Amino acid sequence: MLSPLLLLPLLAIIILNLPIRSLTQKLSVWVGIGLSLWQIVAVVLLAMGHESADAWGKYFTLGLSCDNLTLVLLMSIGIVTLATILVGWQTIGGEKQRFGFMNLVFVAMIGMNGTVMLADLFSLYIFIEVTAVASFILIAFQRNTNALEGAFKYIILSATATVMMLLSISIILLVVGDTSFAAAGSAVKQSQGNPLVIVAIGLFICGLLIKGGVVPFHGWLPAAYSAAPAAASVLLAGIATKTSGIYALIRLTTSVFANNESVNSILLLAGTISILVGAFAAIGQSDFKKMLAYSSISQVGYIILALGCGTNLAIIGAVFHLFNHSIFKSLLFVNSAAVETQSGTTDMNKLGGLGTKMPVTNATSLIAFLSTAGVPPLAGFWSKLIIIIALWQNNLHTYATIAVLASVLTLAYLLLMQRKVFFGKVAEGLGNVKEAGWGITTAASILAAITVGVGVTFPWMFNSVLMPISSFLK
Amino acid sequence: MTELPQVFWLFSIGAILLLITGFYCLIMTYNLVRALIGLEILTKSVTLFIILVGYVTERVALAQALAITLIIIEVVVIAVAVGIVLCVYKNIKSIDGRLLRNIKG
Amino acid sequence: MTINIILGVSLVLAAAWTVMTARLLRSVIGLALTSMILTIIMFKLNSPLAAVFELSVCAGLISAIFISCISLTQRLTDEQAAAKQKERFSKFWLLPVILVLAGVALYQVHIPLDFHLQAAPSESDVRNIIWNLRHLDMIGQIVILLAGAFGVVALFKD
Amino acid sequence: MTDSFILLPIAIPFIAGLVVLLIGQRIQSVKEAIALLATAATLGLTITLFRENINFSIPWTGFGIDFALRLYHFSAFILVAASAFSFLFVLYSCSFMRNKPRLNQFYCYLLVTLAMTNGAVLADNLVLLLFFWEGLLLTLFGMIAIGRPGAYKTAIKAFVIVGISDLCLMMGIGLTGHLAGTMTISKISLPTYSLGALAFILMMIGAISKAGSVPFHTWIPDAAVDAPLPFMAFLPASLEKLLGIYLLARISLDMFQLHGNSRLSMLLMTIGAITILLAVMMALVQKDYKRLLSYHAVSQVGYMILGIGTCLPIGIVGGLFHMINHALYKSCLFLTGGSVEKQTGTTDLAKLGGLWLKMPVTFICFVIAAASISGVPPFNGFYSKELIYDAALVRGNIFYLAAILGTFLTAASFLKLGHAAFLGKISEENKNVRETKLPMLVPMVVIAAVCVVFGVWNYLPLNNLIKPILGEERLAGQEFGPNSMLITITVIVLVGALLHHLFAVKVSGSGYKASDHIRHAPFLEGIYTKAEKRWFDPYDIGLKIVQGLSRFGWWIDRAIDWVYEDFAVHIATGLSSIIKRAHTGSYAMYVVWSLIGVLFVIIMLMKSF
Repeated sequence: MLSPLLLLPLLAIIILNLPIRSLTQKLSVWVGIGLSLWQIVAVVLLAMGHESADAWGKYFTLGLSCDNLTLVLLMSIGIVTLATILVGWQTIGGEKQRFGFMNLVFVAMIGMNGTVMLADLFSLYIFIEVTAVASFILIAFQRNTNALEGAFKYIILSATATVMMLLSISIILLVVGDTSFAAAGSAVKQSQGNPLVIVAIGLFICGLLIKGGVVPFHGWLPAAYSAAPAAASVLLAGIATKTSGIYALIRLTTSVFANNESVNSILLLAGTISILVGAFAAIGQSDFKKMLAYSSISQVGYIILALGCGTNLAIIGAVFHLFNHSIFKSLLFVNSAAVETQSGTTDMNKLGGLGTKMPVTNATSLIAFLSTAGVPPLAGFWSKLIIIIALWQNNLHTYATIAVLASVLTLAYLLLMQRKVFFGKVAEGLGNVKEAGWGITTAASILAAITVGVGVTFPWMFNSVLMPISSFLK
Repeated sequence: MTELPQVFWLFSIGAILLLITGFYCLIMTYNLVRALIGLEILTKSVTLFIILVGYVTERVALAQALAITLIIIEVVVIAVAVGIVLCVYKNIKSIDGRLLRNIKG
Repeated sequence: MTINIILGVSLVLAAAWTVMTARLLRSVIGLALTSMILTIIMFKLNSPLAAVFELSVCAGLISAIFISCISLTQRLTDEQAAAKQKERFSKFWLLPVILVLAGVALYQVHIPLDFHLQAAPSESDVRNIIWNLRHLDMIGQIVILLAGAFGVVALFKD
Repeated sequence: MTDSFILLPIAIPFIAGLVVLLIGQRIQSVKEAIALLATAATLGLTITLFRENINFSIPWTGFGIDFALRLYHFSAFILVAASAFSFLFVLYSCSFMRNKPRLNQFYCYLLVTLAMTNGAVLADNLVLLLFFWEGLLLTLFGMIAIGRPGAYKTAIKAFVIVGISDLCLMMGIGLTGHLAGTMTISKISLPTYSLGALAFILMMIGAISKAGSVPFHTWIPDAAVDAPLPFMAFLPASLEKLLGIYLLARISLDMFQLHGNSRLSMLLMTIGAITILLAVMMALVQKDYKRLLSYHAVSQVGYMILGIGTCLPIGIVGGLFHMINHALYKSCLFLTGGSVEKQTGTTDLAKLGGLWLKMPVTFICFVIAAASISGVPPFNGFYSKELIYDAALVRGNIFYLAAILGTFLTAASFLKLGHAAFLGKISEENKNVRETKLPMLVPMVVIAAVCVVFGVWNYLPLNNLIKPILGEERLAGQEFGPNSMLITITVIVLVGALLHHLFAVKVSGSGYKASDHIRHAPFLEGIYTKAEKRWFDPYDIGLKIVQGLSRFGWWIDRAIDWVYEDFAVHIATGLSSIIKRAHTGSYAMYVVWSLIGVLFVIIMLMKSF
């Protein structure tokens, strides 16, 4: 069941690009929807333990591995990809363009699926880079100057991160002669205090922090998220950078660095700074998407903070928040896509009163905003609660307090957004705005339903879904 | 084999100096193409380091495999980056990095 | 050992020249030169296959990409180049200083290399490693090449 | 019978309540039918469940907070009682509430209240208990608020008073859970010193305020005027007593190791004695049928608290027996009040009188219930009070004195009420009054009949319902036969009350004014006047203090407002603009940040390794 997650999208790309374009161009969207739905189903089957479903997985083992963390990530990749495809269908004009877009989404999908299933540092680098290259092109897809600027910044910073990660990998190769996670883990364990290994750890963490957009490594993020085409920013903010940066960090801190205390203290610090800088920067934004980008930095800070706490509960909270964030942040970006396509601008000072014109967008945005700010009983509340409880239990009272206070800031800037965009009087020139097309509203409704559903069923989820996640922590 | 550490340290210094050069180029220049050249220099440094590690640890084959993969990936990245630079030039008739500061704050 | 030192120094010199020269074209040539020196070093370090790749792809393909890019974008006259050279020197004189200082400083540091290797001696054939042991990486390469192709299509089509 | 059946007493009324809420205003009979069916089904179910012992638990939120329910004889007994009362009140309401506005809300609240009560009684987890308890607060608020226009004020008063005591309960639960290390009620057994005593007091406040003890009672007389009458019979008179005393009994018997001769026991008995006397004094001088009854609803709680507070088996048995007796006769009394109100359109005693010929069934029911509440043998109220007297006498004469004085005053006030409402001359407006309709009579008669049965054959409820709650080892084979000395004293006191009434009627000229000499007694007059102006109502005292503080608070509020509106905003925008200015948009700058970050990280790692 694992290798098809890589090979099927690859097969889809190859078949779609056979010289029968006139036919495949029309099919590409449906193939995309089919692939993402299949991925969701496959994850559910895997989670329920249908090993027998792995009929042709055994012919291509590819050294892939799968645990509960992987499943969570695969699930969110499937969901967000589905939303991206639906939004892309609506927002990207021209069949040819859409075809190119779908191809790139498939590439990104392979990259992300690979990233979460492999167990080797060098392969990790390769698949992160696959995701990144697809993201560069997706950002620059419509070739307007701002998007190119965002893409170029992303390339430079991402290449810097790559260099750091590769240096780190080669140092680990020098120490143990292999690049698998297990080998790297033993290197870290056996050579405590070796300056080379310390440098390797530091470089790898920093590389991943750049990829994940954590302060102070986040410079590329606001530009890339805000300038990307609507559909691309859903994918990028929702899952792409989270998989390549944050997931990898979770994986490495748990299986390679094995909750090293010095690493944890750095993560705590970086997380807190991210939360605060992201939240304060978001307050001052007038651009809808840029505000969401900074909010993303702030929310990623919570994940990093929980990771730095290091207890099992904290890591469950981190994974849960990662999942929730991928859902509600892509939902917010879907809403921004709706606003952008219907009103032609994302400048919040020019928007206003869209709530009555776009009821679905308004309602789903409200759900996403409340979930992001951590209002019960939505999903975001529970993950933040778990993180804060974990911090408190681990006697990190200052960090817990900051985390709580920062959610007030989150509430503030998102409320500001909601008020400026959706409430109040209809702004000038927006009298004829209508609800966005069904692709966008479908995506928004699905994501909102997931956020509410996860939140409401949390008491059940906690024991039956969330606690088992910790099984990957041995 | 007493000179193994010496060779390692010599070329390590070379790789580190390449890193410095690459980052210097990346930070100090405004020209977008030059920034990409800086990235190339950084990549070369890493390639050298991996090959060197393979040589020192007698895992030449593995190191070569990694280096080849790395080279292929970098060429793709550079190709995409050059494509973006060309698009920028098409839009604003310049490849000055200082003009690419519209998204700030 | 002497030849190694010469190679190392010339590698750094070529890289520094690449960065410091005013004309982009010369810069690209400098990059190709750096690549060639790196190729020789790789040969010396028993890595012929990677060296061939480095030579063909980095010295060849990437230079070609850069040169086509430069020819599509920038045309400098000689005077402009001379003016630029001056301007650059005022900004880049620091680089050789830093390089020399760093080189000297690093030469003094001694890092012990007495790790004992845990992993068993690995496969010695590069092709075997690429095709049989690291086929996940192969898939990654294939996909990234596809991505590059899509990127070129997306960015260059009109 | 599977264990999950235990969910039905909660689920059936709750779902029925929601369904009723959705039904439009005009379709009355459907709503009534649903409410009747739901309560009847619940009653049937609880009766079939009566002999069962069920422990039901599903994981709920983690952290030791499970959705745990426990059915055993005590909770089963309360369940049956609550369901039976609900059924009768719905039956009564079918006639009484007809054509009143907001019926769907009324039935919804009524059914949800039943569901929440059942949930709270069954809950075997403190947090779950709290969950249902707070649910009751909401329905209480809703019930009062749908009364006559202007009832909002009373509703808010009730909400504040009950809310504050619920807060105490919440803190108590938190403290108890912390001390016991578990939230499962059946596993808790805490000693009552230092923090344990505090936890007990906090939980006790929650319990007795639900039961309506002094000083948490002041909303009840107000609500009696404002809220729909079945609500009064339903909540303050029966269900809340059941629930409050149930919780009090649980905490004193199971959850805390409460001993006689302890200060906590003394505290409980004192609260009980004060509640009896204060409320009955107020009841005596009321001139309104419903208000008079509502003060008695407070007063009788005192007996229950006194009984349980004695910590003697006989006292506890008496308290619990009084709980069920009280629920019976007090709801019966309220129902008679409702009948009178429905037929004559008023509950002002000045306008009533001579109704006994016009409404004979109501009058008989009233007489039985009044005799019962006054403790006239052989009605049920007498037997439960007699047990409490017995226990109080053991613990101190002063408590016995308070109890017997309370009985005297109760009897006096009911003689006055009966005289004023049913005897004497009939007024002009009430000439054509007729007996109430059957659906309203049935509940009254049934309850009155149960009063008689529980009185004459008092060993039936005692042996089958009350004694198993304490368990054999606690009772230690004690038998509670009637104490002839106490009976004699009681009878003397009652005869004294009758004589006093006759004397007072002779002096003042009418039953309506029978208590005027007490009202205008030299010392009491001032107190009564002040009490009528609500000088002693903690809620109103609180309100005055709050008003006094409000001016001061206004300045503080301005300051806080400044902190929120200006200071915080300035800080936030200032930081925000600094951060924004730092993002210059230059990729080189961002690379520099990253490199500095790397250096910092590596240095930190080097240092701490």
